[in-house]
Amino acid sequence: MRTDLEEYRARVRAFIAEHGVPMRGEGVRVPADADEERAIRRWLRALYEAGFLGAGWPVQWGGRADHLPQHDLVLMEELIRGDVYRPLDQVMLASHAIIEFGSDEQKAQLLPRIRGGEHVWCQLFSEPDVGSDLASLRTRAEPDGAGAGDGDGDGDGFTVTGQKIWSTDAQWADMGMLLARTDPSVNRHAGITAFVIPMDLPGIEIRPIREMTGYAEFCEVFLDGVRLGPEHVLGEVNGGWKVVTSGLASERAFVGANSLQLERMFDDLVALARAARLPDGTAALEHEDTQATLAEALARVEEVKLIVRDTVERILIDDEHPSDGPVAKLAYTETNVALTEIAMGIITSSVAIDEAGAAVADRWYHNFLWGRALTISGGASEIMRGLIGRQLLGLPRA
Amino acid sequence: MRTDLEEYRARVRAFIAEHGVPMRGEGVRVPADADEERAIRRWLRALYEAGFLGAGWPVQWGGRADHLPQHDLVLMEELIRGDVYRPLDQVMLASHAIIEFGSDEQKAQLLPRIRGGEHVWCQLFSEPDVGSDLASLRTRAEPDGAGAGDGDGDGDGFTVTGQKIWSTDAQWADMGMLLARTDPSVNRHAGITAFVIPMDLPGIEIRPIREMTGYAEFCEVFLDGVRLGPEHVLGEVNGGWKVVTSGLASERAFVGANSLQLERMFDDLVALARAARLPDGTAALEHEDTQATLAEALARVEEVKLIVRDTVERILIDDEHPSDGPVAKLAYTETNVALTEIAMGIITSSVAIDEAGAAVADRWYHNFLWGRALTISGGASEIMRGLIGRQLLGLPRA
Amino acid sequence: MLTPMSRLVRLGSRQGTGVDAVLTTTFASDDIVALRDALRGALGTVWQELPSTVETTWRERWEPLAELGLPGFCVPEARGGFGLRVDAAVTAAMELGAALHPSPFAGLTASAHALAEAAEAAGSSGDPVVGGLLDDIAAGARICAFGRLGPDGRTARLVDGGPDADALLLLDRTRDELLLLAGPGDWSGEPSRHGFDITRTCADVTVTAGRGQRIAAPVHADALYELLLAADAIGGTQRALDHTVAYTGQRQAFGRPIGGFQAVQHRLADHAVRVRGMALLVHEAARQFDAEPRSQEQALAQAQRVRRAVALASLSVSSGAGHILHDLLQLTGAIGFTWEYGLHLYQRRVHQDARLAANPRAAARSLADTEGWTDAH
Amino acid sequence: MLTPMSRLVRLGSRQGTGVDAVLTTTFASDDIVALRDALRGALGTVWQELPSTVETTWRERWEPLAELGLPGFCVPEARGGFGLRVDAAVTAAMELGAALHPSPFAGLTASAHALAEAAEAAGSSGDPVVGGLLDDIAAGARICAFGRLGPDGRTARLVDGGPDADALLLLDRTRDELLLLAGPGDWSGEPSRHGFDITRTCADVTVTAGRGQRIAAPVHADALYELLLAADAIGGTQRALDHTVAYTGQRQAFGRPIGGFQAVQHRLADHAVRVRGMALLVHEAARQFDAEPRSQEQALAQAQRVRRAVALASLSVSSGAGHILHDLLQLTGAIGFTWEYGLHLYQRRVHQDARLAANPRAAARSLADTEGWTDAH
Repeated sequence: MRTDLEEYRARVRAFIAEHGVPMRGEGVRVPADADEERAIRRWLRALYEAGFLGAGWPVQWGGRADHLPQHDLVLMEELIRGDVYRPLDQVMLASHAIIEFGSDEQKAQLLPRIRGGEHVWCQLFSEPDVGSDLASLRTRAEPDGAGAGDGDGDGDGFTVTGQKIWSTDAQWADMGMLLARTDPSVNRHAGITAFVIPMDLPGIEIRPIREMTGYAEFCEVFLDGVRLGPEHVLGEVNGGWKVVTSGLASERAFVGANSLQLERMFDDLVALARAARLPDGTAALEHEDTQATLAEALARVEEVKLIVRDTVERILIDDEHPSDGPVAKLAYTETNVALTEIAMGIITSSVAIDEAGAAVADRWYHNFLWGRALTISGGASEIMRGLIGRQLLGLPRA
Repeated sequence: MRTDLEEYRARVRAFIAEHGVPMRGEGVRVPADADEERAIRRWLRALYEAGFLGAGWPVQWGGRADHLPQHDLVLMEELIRGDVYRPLDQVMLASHAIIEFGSDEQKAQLLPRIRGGEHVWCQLFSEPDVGSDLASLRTRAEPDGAGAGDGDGDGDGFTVTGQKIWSTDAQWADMGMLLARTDPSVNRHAGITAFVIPMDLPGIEIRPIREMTGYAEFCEVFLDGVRLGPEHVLGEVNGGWKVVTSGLASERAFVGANSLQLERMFDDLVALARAARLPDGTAALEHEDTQATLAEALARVEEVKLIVRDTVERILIDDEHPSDGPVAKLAYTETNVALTEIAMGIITSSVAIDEAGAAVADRWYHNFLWGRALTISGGASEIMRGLIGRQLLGLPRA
Repeated sequence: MLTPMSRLVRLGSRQGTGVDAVLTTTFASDDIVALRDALRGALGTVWQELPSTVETTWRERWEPLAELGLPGFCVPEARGGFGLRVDAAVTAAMELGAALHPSPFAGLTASAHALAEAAEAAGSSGDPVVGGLLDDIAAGARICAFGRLGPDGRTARLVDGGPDADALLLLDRTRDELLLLAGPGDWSGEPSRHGFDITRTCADVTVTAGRGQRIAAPVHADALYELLLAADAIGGTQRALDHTVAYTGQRQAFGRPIGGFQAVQHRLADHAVRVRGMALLVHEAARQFDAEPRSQEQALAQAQRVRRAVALASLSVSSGAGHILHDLLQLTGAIGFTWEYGLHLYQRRVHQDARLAANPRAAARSLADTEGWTDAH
Repeated sequence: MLTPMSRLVRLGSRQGTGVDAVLTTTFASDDIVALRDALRGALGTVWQELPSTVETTWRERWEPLAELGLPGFCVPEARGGFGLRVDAAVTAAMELGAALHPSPFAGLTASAHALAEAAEAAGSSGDPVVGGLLDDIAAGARICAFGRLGPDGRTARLVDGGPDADALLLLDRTRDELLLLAGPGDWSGEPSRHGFDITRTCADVTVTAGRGQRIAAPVHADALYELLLAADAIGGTQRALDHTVAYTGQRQAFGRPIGGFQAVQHRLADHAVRVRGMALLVHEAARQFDAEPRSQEQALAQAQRVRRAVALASLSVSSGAGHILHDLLQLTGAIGFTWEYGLHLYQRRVHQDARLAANPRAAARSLADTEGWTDAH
């Protein structure tokens, strides 16, 4: 088994070396230009074709009978190690949701296009007044005619009006998974429906948002009287909350890859301390205070690696505790931020960075700002602490 | 003016050198034995007689016309510097409340006994189920007969039943200031009355609580059918909340002394680092990591000193912001805790403490545990942060 | 009582809430679970109730614990032990820490390991003093404490159990040797400076002139000692955290349980994450001992891995546990400040666990070495 | 525009809430209040709105600011300045930092101070180059940047304003001298590595061979530079904090303003306390400059006090401000993550403020010296 995995890893590594498209920076995924976009789509298709992506899907839709969840972890680790484009999680979330909730027609129409690199997906979840509290979303999908709201959706269309925000990849996505309120009369979670929609429908306007990192990974998406048919509904009308919560959990097996990411960052921290020249000409790493800071940081990194490993092992035997994901996310993202703050302290305390460390310092500047994306998106740290408080510690809702 | 204060300081210092009773440890105030108790009472009386304590009282009750609030600050600083018994804050709170709310008879009867060292006071405020939320107290003072609850108190007595806790000095106090609920039918704050009661009344039972420091400074006080007359009411019936909130603020001028306390602790920290031997035989202070930790700590201490100085200056010109007290308390007590944690790290990292540092290490052990008394009592840090959030930052109630 | 390693099972019921669920996020074998449960039974541990007094008669009740195999987890099977079952030793140390047990378990285990390795090396012609001591330790009849000899070769600071032990093993790191003091007359102890942790006894020890015999130090004795100290601390911290969680879930203020306030709940969540990480580091370090090296090179590499893993666990626990316990005191408010409540006993004990190993600094320095940072220029 | 020190008044209305009230907890004289208000007017500062773009045409609008006296706060009155009004310089630096102003104000002030002191020392026979430069600086016609010469005596790393300045003053700390480069041809700048702070320009500078003239360094120039960098950072941090407080008081989630959640409110309270402490340290350091020494001994003692006070302020701000700003980004959530929102501009700028002085480490080392810890043995 271990040998099989090592053999699998070798194959992945060779494949990446041959076909991989290099990343421009941590968290940067929107193509710089049309050439890069073509390259990325080709690369994604190649990953599916080689059976590295989508291997866990039902065999009918291209999955492999010999797929192991461990393979996903190996794949992601090697993608990180190789510094190449990682599969867009929106696409993976969409695949998961379509497989789980889609009609046969939807599966037949959408899944092959994902495999072909033809459909890049985005999520249309967050709204300007809706941050961590997704259930309060206000975008309306008004059902048409007499059958409106009877829940069967047959023959009913919808008119969507509202505004979405923080939609990663929306500026080049072909498809979007949309959450909208179809029944405003019921409880917050109950009246929400999930839709799968082409992003070129009339009435959709997309504006990229420039982030503080300088990149534009997120978009605002304006929906103004967008007409949807019943074929766009994913799952049941007013059953969208189930779709989204299931979808959010599907990334879980990849959590293990964070561990590698953190290890690489720690190596970068040491490299930075080695390259950072203090006013007296010595390197920061030569000094006991820097070493003490690094030692504490290393212990924290190793804690997170073990938490993540433990979590992955449990995911692999399908025996998670509900708090495992929040624990791993909080530990990973907050430790990541702590490392970036240490790096900033090393940089500010130095008068120069040796030639060898210049690229490292640039990465740290980017990661310093990008680190906040990780502690805010996908459930802010404050939300994670509340989940841990309730689900692991059994404390009452705050 | 500055010269006057320096002259005042010199007088205080000489007086302390001659009469002061040494402290056994930070926060330790209950006499070890009858001899020490006599000494403490003598010492308190001497401070009043010399005009160092009670100088701010109305002249009629022994105050001095030439009293300046700055004198109180100088006095407290010198008491700390001299490591001698500090006036019990319960006594000062009681004086303040009696002067502010007491009847002429109460003033005539109680104030001279405070000056004479005859009356040591305690507070009977907290209850087992009442921590930071004082307004939820449950000890009942049931008014007697027909006039009950008419609010004039004339001729009405009360029967008190309940349990108090965390009463500092109750085991040797002569008098207590009691808060009890006289009207359970109204809003939490509205139905509470303040009483001044002799601690030897029938029905009062006092049990000292051993603290984690090993000392017993706090007591449980059981009140079982204790009979009080109208002469025991301080201020108005059901007007106790005003008394207690006024009383809590009266300590304010002494906040400045904390600054000196912190400065002394920092000196102790350096002394500890000098005396702590690492496994290789070097002193902790020789190492850059220790020096870096100390430098950060010193900056924090200096911040607090300036916050406190700023606060005192405003108190002295009677122009406080409501958040000033909470800011100073939070800054002082949390920095104090941070220093104790640094000290513990120095101690654990060492294999021995040089002879010269042995007493210092013992002080740190005590202060480490005692530090938590400061962040819990008199308004826990969590309460302080809420007050600052609302009163300084204008944020809504959490 | 320990059976060979068998299929992986979970420790306890993970679906339960509370911090015991944090402990139980680690995979463990059947026999480790059985050991843990047996120890809790023998020690009378009720997980969410803290002991508020210190046991003083532990020696009288030590034999039944020794029968569970406690002194022999790191003793070769040929000498009546379980091999090098550091996982079992760590589990036991955590339970003893959680129970505030007064025995010098970390030092006892390191001593038994070192004595047995020495006896093994000597073969059947081995020293009868060592053999006799080993037998008595296994039977629970004698207690051997462990310490580190200072540069003067005569004194050892901070020997846990030093005042009452029957024998003493002192590591001389400059010579990779151990000094065995097999009888109480062989040393004198000065416990006066070490009264902060009142759950155990500790002394600065001076070797009586001319006494003691030198034996070769096995590679793992010191690391084992340090790791078990960290295990002791994390066991106590877990229990104190679990207790505090239960307390804040029930204690009311401002009309609701204080555990429902974010100021309390979020800090407890952070502590739970840290405690989980620290416990995992301790278990991971135990795992590193278990790999059986096949060559000299492998043995060197393994020793390095062990050193690194132990330093990581020690650094993490010694710098984190005390801070967490101090915050638990804050979160339990005035009641936690009382002697009777017992939280402070854990605070005192984790302090001493760190101090016995001169941590966190020693571990940080050790890491700086193993990571090659001290060669920077 | 500055009048002599007069009775103490408060800055602004203290009874107001918001973090501006934190700033205003310090006593300040009338003229400082007037200066602050004039600057806010001239800079167009609306306290709770952050600038989201960087001004690029500041040089064109520099003269009106120079007319307010900005370059002359630390220039002797005989040379057309205000004496050594470090309090005014600090106030101006805070306002410029809060406004993200692109000028190299800290270095300009330190330069003007140093040049004027040199001119004073030389008397009326002083160097016409220095005199002319001083006049132009006072008039706002020229900008002189400040830097620290490296050990090679030819390069100066991290010169704020280096790419665009009209003149450069480089401190040679090994010789207590300054190297004046009075014309742009006297040096070349390499700004490529210093683009993180996009509100100002910075370059590594190489002195053109044979150029520059040496003048004696006054005692306070370097400390002044470092303090004004800290003032710049704390000014920006205060404004970002104030803005975030306002945002959290209005932004709704889960049915109420997020500032009403303890997880947000308590952190903001802690930040407000820290920011108050840091600001007070900066003001206190300014006060230490102002004492006029009467003797050589007093001058030495004062220089030591100044050095200590500046190190304290620098250490505190450089290690604290960046962390607070990073948490403010967290508390403003996704909106704060956008470029347009502008919070990141402060994050970038306080980073650079620390870096220009090689802090926090340099300040910590300096304190270790002044406190005598480095003599420990």
